[in-house]
Amino acid sequence: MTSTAVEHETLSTAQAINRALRDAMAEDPTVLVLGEDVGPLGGVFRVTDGLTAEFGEDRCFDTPLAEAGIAGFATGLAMNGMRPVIEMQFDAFAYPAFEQVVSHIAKMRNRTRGRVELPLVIRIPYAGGIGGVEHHCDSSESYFAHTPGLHVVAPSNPSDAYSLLREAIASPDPVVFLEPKKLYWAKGEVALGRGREPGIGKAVVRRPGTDATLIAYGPAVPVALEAAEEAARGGRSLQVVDLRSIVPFDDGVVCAAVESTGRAVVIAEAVGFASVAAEIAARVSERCFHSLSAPVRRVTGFDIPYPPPKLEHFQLPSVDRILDAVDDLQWEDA
Amino acid sequence: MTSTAVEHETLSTAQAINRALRDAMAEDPTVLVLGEDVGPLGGVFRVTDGLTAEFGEDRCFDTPLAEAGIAGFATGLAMNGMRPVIEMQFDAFAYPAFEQVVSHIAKMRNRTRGRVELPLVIRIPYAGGIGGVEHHCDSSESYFAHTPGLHVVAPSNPSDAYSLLREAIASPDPVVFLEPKKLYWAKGEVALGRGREPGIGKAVVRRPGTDATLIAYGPAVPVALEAAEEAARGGRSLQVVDLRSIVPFDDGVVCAAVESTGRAVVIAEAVGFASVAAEIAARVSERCFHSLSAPVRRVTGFDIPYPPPKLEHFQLPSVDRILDAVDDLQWEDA
Amino acid sequence: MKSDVDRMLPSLEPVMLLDPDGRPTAAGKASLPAGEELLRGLAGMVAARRFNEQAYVLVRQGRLAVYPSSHGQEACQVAAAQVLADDDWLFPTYRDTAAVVARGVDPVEALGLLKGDWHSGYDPYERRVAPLTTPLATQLPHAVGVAHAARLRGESTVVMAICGDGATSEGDFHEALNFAAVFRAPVVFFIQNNQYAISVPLARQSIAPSLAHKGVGYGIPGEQVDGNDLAALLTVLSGAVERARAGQGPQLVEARTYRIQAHTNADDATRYRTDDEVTEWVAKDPLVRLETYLRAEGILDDARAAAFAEAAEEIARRTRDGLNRDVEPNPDDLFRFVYSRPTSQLVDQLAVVHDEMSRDALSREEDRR
Amino acid sequence: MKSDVDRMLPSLEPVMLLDPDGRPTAAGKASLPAGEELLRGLAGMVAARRFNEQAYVLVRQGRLAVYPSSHGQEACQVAAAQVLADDDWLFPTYRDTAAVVARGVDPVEALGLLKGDWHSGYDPYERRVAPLTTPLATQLPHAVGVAHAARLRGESTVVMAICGDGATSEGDFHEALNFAAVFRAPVVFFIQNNQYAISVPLARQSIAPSLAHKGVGYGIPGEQVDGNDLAALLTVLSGAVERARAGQGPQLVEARTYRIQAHTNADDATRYRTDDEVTEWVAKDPLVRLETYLRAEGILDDARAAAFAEAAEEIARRTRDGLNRDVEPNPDDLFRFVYSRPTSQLVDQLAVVHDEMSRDALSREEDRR
Ligand SMILES: Cc1ncc(C[n+]2csc(CCOP(=O)(O)OP(=O)(O)O)c2C)c(N)n1
Ligand SMILES: Cc1ncc(C[n+]2csc(CCOP(=O)(O)OP(=O)(O)O)c2C)c(N)n1
Ligand SMILES: [Mg+2]
Ligand SMILES: [Mg+2]
Repeated sequence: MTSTAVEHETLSTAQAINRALRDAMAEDPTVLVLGEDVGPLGGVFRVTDGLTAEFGEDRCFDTPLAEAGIAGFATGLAMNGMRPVIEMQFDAFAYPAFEQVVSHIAKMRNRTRGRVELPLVIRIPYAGGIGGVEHHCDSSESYFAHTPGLHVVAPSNPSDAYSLLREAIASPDPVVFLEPKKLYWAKGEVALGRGREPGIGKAVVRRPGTDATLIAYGPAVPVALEAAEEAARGGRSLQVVDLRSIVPFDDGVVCAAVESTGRAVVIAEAVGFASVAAEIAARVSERCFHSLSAPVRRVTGFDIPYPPPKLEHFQLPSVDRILDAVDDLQWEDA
Repeated sequence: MTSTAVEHETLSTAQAINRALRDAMAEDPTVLVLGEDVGPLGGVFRVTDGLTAEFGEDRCFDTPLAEAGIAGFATGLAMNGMRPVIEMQFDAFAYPAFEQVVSHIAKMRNRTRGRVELPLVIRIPYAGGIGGVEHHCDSSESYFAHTPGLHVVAPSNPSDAYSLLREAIASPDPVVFLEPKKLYWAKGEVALGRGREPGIGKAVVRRPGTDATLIAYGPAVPVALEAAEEAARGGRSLQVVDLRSIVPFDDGVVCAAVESTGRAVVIAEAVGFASVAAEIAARVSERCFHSLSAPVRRVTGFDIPYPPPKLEHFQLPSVDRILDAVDDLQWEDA
Repeated sequence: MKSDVDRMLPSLEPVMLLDPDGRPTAAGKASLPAGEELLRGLAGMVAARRFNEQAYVLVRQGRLAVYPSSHGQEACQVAAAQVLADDDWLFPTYRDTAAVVARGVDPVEALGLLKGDWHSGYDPYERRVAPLTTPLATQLPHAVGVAHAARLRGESTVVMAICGDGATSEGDFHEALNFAAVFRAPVVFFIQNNQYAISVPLARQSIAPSLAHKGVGYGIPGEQVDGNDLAALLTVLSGAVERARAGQGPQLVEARTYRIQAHTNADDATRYRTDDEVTEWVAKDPLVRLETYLRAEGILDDARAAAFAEAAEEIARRTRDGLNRDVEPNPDDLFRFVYSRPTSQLVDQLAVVHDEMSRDALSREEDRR
Repeated sequence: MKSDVDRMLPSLEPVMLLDPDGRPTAAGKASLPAGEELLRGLAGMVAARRFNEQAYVLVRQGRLAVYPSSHGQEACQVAAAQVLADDDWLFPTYRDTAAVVARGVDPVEALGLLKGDWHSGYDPYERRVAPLTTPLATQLPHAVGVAHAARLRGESTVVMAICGDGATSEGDFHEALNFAAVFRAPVVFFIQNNQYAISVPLARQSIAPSLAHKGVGYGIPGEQVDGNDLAALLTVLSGAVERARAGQGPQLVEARTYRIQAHTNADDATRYRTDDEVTEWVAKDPLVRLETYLRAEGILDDARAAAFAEAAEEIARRTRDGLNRDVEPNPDDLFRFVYSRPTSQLVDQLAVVHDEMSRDALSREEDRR
């Protein structure tokens, strides 16, 4: 995309997503928004606020309370000319739809040799840090990222939330769109319009640095940036890579970054075992083997169910925990 | 367990599992076997053959056709004094039960501060290599292994199938018991009785070797052993580790093995991305960093839906593919 | 066949024994629960209403993470608990803390989940109350399993499994009812139809003649009852419990009621319903209805009413005191209950937390010096 | 209300227009489909029976990976296809290849999944037939979505969604029916109740008066029909299709039929049912019944019957020839359709396969030298 005059607005992540839905619906009459409470209420996070009023009940509507039904119904809509955007009210409430997502949405294109495409977006308010009770704070990306046929995207700021969602809706492939709940209220400058670079599948270096590379996505990115800031005060220069898209995975940017510093910490809120963070650590360890001065460290959620509100701070990757991991990277001068 | 006189029998994996169920049911009247077609038919693989006849309809019985229902019903049985062993007819048909497995079975103990234990086994005929059509050959271990609260076990031979299942049934924790379908008909010597060592959570070195370590579990183990045999003919000595249990994971045996050779290949049938194999590669790369002479390689399923019967050989880790990976381990003398 | 089907279809109108003005209906005139039962129910409702108010104050004060109100549904929740014997089981949803308290669970423990210091505050075995369940309808198959296990042992346990109108749309509702029917499990499925699933009105959830009409599709008798009429609820639910206990299998009861407050403190109900609608239902208040009747009949006097209010106040006090006590959260708990024995990985991970904490403490100490 | 409920409840006995001996019942005497429709149906059933036989031979010869038989269910499968217009959609299960072929899909392509060279052999858009679906009941919500999308565009498409008796126990069945009801989606849910889910008899699956009684719980009319009576099936299904097309919403039709052969070639039906039971159902053969009637009425003569047999033979021949042709499996296909554009990871992984293949070819060449 060449640089043209681009409209900008300062929006929270929730507003940016709402705006992306509105703009996509206005542009393409086949875009439908559906799910539990997404109609008149505007969703429990108000992300779909005003869409029913603006586009009518046929375009943004409440469904019966059944996640497999929503995902399966959307599959049919997408098979027949629509571009449904469905909302799973909270991460763990997407699990009843697992069969539909994994065996149908992910596989329809492949099963039919590309004849049936499913341009469908599954929006999931995602991850923790908001003091939610059980089942309201799961990080479910690894389940989806492990399933071929799905794109899995996790923005870390309002601008990416807007542009990645615009692209997800326009994509012929099904996209699991993970919305970090704790960033819903974070504001930022958003470039409006479709086709903003970088697109889905591209990671970016959010902060340059020379001593070690922090690799993060979604809600972990702001924490990584904070850690880098803090480290800088202590004289250590940390680079921060924001994946943006888990699938497709950007090996190029990630490996180049790690090779440039020779040290890496992977940060993710999800349980660590058999996770996306494990994948990143394994890939980086394999591909950058000879550039690595220290083992790749992971700072992830522990291998426990997401804690209740009063204990969640123990589970979340924190600046201190990230800096501890950095300190661990076998610095010869330490 | 000290060595006492142990009864042995030569059984296929399917027979060994059947025998484990029978012995457990005979010993403990609270053990129940339930699922689709497990009653008079004896299951589509005949694993539950004869149990209804021997123990009656109350102990081994068919349920309505609903996997979430089966898992949820078994949860209730386990909450109320029973030890249910449920069968999911094929791997992909466990997905409708995902919510029950992930949000309830895995979390009940934790949610109730240990007050409600769920001694429950989820048997899943698992993985490919049998020419099955779509949805009949998935390798779903990564979904379960990523979920805290579940034990995940995958035997590679009849003897482990028997002893691990006996232990799984006796365990106070829920166990996902993955039965490699292609090994159902493989025969071997089985030591009967409960409490055989090594138990759940213990990996074993199946074959000693000095040049590199192959790490595998379930259906990949026989292939790894074959590869080691083949490599030996070419003069290379490969060690083979059989995990047996994915969760709990045996860091001790795995790391000691890799450190002893300095090279490792992880082998698994499942899709590689964000998988158990990724976890193993990441762990080994981190923990054995200074012992490694080459990056840890993975031989896994590609990141594609499981292929139709006529193409599945492209997806399955083969002896050749393993040996290619071994050849890649940067041998100085090459 | 025809008579079988008829037996399973609900009455055309919800069973009502006391009308909204507290006067016995024709059916009520024919038979009402004993005065003592009704008094017990009233006491429970008074306590529930007060408990609910207290919880609302606590959530505003930040002592609860979230609170789903039971205001307006007290008759349903109290009746569901009251009809059970000690050996029976109750399976509540997140909204049913009032039922849980009515069942005898300590009110502070009943609020454990919503307080945010643990997922389930009480020991489910102590009063035979399953943990509050949030994922909708998922507790229903558990209820069937618990009932079936009891039946296999020859016990006479009945299980009361509660869900909302919205939850009936979930697949787990369907699977649970069918399992119960096929295994003749002694379960009473009790739908509190409060007209909304968060913002979604019943008409967008189902166009069935009633939710109770779902029963016949499983071979289960269905019944509708006025959910603001404690007398009717006690009659219908205890009938269902006793038939289940007698081996006649599961039943489906739909209570028509209304959620007077917003879905939770975080919800804004003005976005999806009118004040008029709420006002209309406030007029059908289950407490007022029963109290009016009991006073008219001379069953309730001022002294007794004052005693109920005082007992309710005592529960509120206990709740308040308990929730205002801060418990230092202990991270060990996060690792202790995942498995019967922690894996080596969990041991290592807890050590990380301990290490962080001791370094933190050290640096706090250094700061102080 | 009462009349609404009555309208939704099925007749007590399945609708039958021709009795097992091919004689019109009272209802059949009142009205039967036109002779040409019945002849078309018979032709379809003769073809289906022959196709099924051929598939059985092919599976024994190893040309098919697996084959779920439709023997005995031809009337259901042919009628389901026959009542649809070109713009309608058919959503079949794994067992419904005969319906798929009756809808006009090439028989070789219809067997693609079962042959094992790809998951779906045909282009679903060509004849508006969804891919054969194996995970039970999961295609039903898809069918509702397809119907709703058409309705949003003002098209008059109707969707015929098939499932088995066993599949009605799945949560997706429930959710799909409810969605269809709430959105008034033009879907005919057609249950082929063949009495078994693999080995599990209907009585262990459901104790409802009939599966059609599930309709009322969603506000959907339910009907039962004799599944071996093509005339009744055409009448009931085309009525349902036309009502759906007219905007009256979804309907539920249960056909009582029987799976004469084992579940698939891999199954051993003697383990769970008696020969007597099978014999009893063989006597109700849908082909014989219709042929008897048509001959008795002089609608069918030998020439026409021979033409049907010849057309069926032609389908069998095409099926045989097509399946006996070996297609070299191409691994590129495995990577090409996962996404609209392969990820860089898939490009790398395919390169691995290509590299292996070229090295294999090389070493084979070396061996030859
Ligand atoms: C599986 C699942 N999906 C979504 C939610 C989010 N959610 C919580 S309460 C609720 C509405 C439930 O309505 P209803 O069943 O009528 O119960 P009520 O709240 O009215 O008591 C929703 C959608 C959930 N808890 N579980
Ligand atoms: C979700 C799911 N669970 C289990 C299976 C395995 N399975 C294949 S066919 C079958 C029985 C289906 O019975 P029914 O619905 O009556 O159809 P029929 O085979 O009789 O046509 C089962 C259990 C499956 N395909 N999908
Ligand atoms: Mg409700
Ligand atoms: Mg059947």
